[in-house]
Amino acid sequence: MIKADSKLLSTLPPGFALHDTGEDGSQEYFLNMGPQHPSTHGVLKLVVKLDGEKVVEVVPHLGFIHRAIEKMGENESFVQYIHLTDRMDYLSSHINNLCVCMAIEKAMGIGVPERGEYIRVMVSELQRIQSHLLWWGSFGMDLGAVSTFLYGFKEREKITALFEELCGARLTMNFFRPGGSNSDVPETFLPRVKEIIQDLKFALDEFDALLTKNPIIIERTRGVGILPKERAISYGCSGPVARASGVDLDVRKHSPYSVYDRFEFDVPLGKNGDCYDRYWVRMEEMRQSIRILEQASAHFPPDPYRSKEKPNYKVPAGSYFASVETARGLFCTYMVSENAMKPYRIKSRSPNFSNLSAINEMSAGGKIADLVTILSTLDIIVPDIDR
Amino acid sequence: MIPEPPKSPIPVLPNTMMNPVDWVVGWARANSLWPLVFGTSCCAIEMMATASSDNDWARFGLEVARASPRQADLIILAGTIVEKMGSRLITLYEQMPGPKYVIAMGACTISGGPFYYDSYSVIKGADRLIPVDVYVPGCPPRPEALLYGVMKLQELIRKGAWRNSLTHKPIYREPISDLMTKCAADWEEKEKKKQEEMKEAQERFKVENPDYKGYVIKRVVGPKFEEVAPTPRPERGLPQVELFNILLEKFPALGVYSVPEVTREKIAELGNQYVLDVVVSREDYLPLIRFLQSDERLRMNYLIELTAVDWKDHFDVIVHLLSIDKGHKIFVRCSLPHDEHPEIESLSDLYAGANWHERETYDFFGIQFKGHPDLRRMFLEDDFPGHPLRKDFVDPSRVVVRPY
Amino acid sequence: MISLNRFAGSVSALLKGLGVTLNYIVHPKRVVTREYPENRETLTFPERFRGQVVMPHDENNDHNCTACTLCEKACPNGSISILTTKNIASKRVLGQFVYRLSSCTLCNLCIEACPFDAIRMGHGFEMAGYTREELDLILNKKEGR
Amino acid sequence: MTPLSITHPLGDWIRQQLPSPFAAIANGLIAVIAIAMLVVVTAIFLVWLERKVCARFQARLGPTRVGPFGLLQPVADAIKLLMKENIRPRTVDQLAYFLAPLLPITGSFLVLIVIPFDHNLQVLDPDAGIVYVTAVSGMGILGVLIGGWGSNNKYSLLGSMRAGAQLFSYELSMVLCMLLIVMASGTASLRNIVLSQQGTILDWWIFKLPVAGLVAFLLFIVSSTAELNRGPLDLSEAEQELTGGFHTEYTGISFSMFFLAEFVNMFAAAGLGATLFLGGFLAPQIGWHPVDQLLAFIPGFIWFAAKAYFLIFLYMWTRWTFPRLRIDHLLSLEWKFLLPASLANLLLAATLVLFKWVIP
Repeated sequence: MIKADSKLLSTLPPGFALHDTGEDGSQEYFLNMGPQHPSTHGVLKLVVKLDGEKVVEVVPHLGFIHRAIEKMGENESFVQYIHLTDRMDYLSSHINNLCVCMAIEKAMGIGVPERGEYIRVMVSELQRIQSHLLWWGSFGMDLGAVSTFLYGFKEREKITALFEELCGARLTMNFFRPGGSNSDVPETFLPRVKEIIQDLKFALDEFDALLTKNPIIIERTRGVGILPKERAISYGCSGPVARASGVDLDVRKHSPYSVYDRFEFDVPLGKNGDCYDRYWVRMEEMRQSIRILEQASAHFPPDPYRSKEKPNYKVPAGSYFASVETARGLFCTYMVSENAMKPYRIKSRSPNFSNLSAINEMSAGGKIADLVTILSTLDIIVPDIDR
Repeated sequence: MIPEPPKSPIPVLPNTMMNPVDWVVGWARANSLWPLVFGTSCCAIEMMATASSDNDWARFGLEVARASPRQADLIILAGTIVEKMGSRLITLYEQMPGPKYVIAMGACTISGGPFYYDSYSVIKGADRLIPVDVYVPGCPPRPEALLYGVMKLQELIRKGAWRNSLTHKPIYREPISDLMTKCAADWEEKEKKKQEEMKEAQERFKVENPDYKGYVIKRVVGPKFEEVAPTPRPERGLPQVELFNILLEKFPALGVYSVPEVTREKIAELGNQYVLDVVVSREDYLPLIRFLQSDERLRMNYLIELTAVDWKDHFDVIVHLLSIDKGHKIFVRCSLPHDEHPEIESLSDLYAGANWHERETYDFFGIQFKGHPDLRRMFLEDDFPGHPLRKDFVDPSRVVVRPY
Repeated sequence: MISLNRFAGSVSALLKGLGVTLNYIVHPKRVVTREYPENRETLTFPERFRGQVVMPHDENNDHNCTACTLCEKACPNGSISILTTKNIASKRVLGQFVYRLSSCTLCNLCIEACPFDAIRMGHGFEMAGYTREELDLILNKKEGR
Repeated sequence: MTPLSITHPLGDWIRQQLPSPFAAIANGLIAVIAIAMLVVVTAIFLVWLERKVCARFQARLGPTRVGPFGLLQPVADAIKLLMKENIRPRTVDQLAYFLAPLLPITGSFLVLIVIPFDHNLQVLDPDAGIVYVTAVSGMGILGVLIGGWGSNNKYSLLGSMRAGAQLFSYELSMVLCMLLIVMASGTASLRNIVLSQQGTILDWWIFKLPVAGLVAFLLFIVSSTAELNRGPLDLSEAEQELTGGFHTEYTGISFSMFFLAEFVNMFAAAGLGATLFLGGFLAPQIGWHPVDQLLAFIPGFIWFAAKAYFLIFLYMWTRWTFPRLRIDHLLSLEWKFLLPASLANLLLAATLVLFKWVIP
């Protein structure tokens, strides 16, 4: 009854085969998770080798949403490329945009006025909270608590509405430009941020009552999907995934961009690198983001929000590199220009790509349900992996 | 105030008489659309926002989202469909029991949207694979827009499109073409005729109004901004010169990219913001990386990315490394000849993460990595012709070249 | 004893969770749903909301477009085709402003590029149609002046 | 065993009018039709209720647009499911695949037969009612098992194997809880169990046995949640892991059988819980005469429904609050905690009964 088809086997790595019989006479089998599967968060395909419910090996298959963004970038102008990064990690679209803008700024020597930098920091932090809220919701849902999904979205919706007021879009923002942003914040921005912070503090306590302290969650996440520190570094993991394993890597803190060096905030670090730590790190990060938001809105400068617009963005020849901390980790833009209006080669390093590559090590030996938990705490965005 | 929506005619089948049973069945089908859990990218988030408390598609009876296509009535195509996903989408559609409906949500699924030009993998409209009933434009559409699309579909079902157990719509079969050029060419033809007809009138007008200046539309002047000097941000870790000195001790033949005849002074001049970009020969590539990783002063234990650039006459393989504890970065670059299968040593023994980065580079550029445990294509199907990020890649069957 | 403590802690945590959800059901005011088709009359969007590109016309049905094609070039995905014609004075004016909503990403780049304020972002969002062709719009009501 | 009758007066009247074999058939037919109606109406109403209650837990409105308060929403769903194309994949085990959806709904149908809805509203009252209930409720499990096996799908197989492990183990503690009531009341007939709870509220078994009754009630709720295959113990469905588990391959009408059975089962289990612990159709009496008379004035089946729906609310409340357990946690919860606890509880109850330490 259960046999892997030959086409599948041909696309698997060498040495990946079934053991016909185990020591106790049992048989292993393959399970195809995805590309259409509710817990793969998009169109990721995992070929799982199972022994009963126990996961023996996981092989991720990518490319089900590979949209050739890097190739397209070679034929679009630098400013047009910004809007394509919206569609990579769509939950960190502001931050992605910021990364491209920073690379262009570095290349052309454009500075950003105070207010512009503050807008950037505040919007980035709001985006981070927004992304983590959505993650919290879908984490709950992946573990079977459907209501949390709705609660997470309910809080997120407030931030999304603010973004809509800010730039007219809810998801694909295209707001930042080299030298600032495409428009100033509306007058209602600061009061709205304050309101959101208030609501969020209440909501986070509710979230703690619902999931953080829930014994079922603790049972299901403690000691599950452990990623040791050395392996996390070796795999190039970043963001909450790496920090949960104790890797002290946060671009905001260690090579601060924009004006992050002016704010006080902590980088939460986990000890065990298991699912619970990843969960906890993200919850804590939301609180830290609130801290940054409070500090930033207290000292919001009145200066112009952007610097003088260049007549065109003809980037001098050379290669440029900028990195930011998105909600998922280290996002880098590497662009090569040949003194033209369009990049010669543009490459985006996506945090999810490296984070996902560690999945086999994390999930081997666990149950299928653990695999779902691990996928959920990795918080992957498949279009960001595939680009 | 929201402007009135445009009226679009409902494609009702001809000669259909409604009897009460049909009416009831139509009503039931229209009000019980169970969507398949299917989202590929950004639109999926907006689809979930439609399901969320704020918009609550449960009001329409849509909240029974099924993970199994066997129980679903409706696919909301939320997000781009690429070639690799295409066959899976068709399978999903075929697994659904009839009557089944499809809503194409967002620009990508309607026409390829932002990925229409230059993309070698995106399907230019999901209706080339499966019949689509309702198109909801936007990128992504607001939840309200999706709900409006659902209401449109309900109207369609109620008015008789449900009669056919599958769907009344054919699959869109027009070949992909450059829409802008086509549009302009069509217009030019029309314009030629029109100009010929108008020639006399234009000449008459010239004679009658010799001093006609035309209508001038004022330019809108936006706010003016001052130029701002960039603030320098020092990089963490070892200064570039020191880094370079350490490397020169062991690898004297080391060059630096875009700095001909490199000297220590030249590196020092480049300042703090500059990240050292060393050029290494193929023989020294692996030893250099190993040295960078293992040397106590450097400890570059984190591989940020590994990629390549096609310079038409050669490839550059570029490795970005970072030291987590110390914070300094370095770019290592190694030239390879521009032939069918250029080869370089694999870093997958040193960095576990290099495995996937190298597979990606192999997929995009066709660069072979010697000693890689599992060098398969990463994103594209195994039978995809060529390596798309090479500058000489052409594939007219997939790619529409941008006209401007 | 420890396990008893743990048990009590677990039970209280579970009860707290139940309390959170109960709080929602006993407070109907916490329902946040906006009922879209019913609230259509009162529905408003923020001023900057990007629904679709529109071309404002004045009372004579005239618009500001000079067919400079800046927006066409700024568009990252070829959603705009500016088709020019010659008017009676042999001047190059706008013939048709073809706007393909089917591929538009509402990125605002064309609006930023326009020096004459001829196009703006409209708030209309109810654009769903039964065919792809319905979504190819011609924005100008008449040719340029 | 009391004769087959839908209500005693109606049954008696029919027996007077018709010769005995025909009377039995007529009585049986009426009973079957009545229960079938009950099944359909309950299922549809419960689907609506679940969607509404779940919506309110999640700060939204739920179905509003089809009929008043969205009441016709499940009707539309049911008609649509009936009119849907019924796909039967070629590679399935045809007999098992066909048979599986019928079993759960039959099981719950058979349970409903013995539930006393009111003083005289019970189809059948076997002396060993509890044993009968335990026996027929296993049919639902069987349906899930063979449905998952017959579907020839790995997700279904995993789901059904989980269901097998889960349902069989939770059956144990559920039976032990029922056994406690049988022991305390001295009868296994459901009607007599209800009648043994006459008196004030404190005479309901949940309170009458100090501590033991309440513990048994809670254990019953937990184990019946697992039996019902509902969240947080819905491992065999586990949508996020197994895309629907055992019913992944089912379409249209056969899927709707599973779908409706889930809700009818829930009603049956809640009814059983109300019968065993909450005094079934008896009106709650508080010992103050005027109020008691007022309460007793309300017919018994309304009290029964109220108690059953209270339990249903509990099921929904936990479902929409808690995350799902993992299969090994679930089983160790049963074998390492619930089963010893229910055994100890049974022992405690036995002591209480033996020494007559019940609340008078």
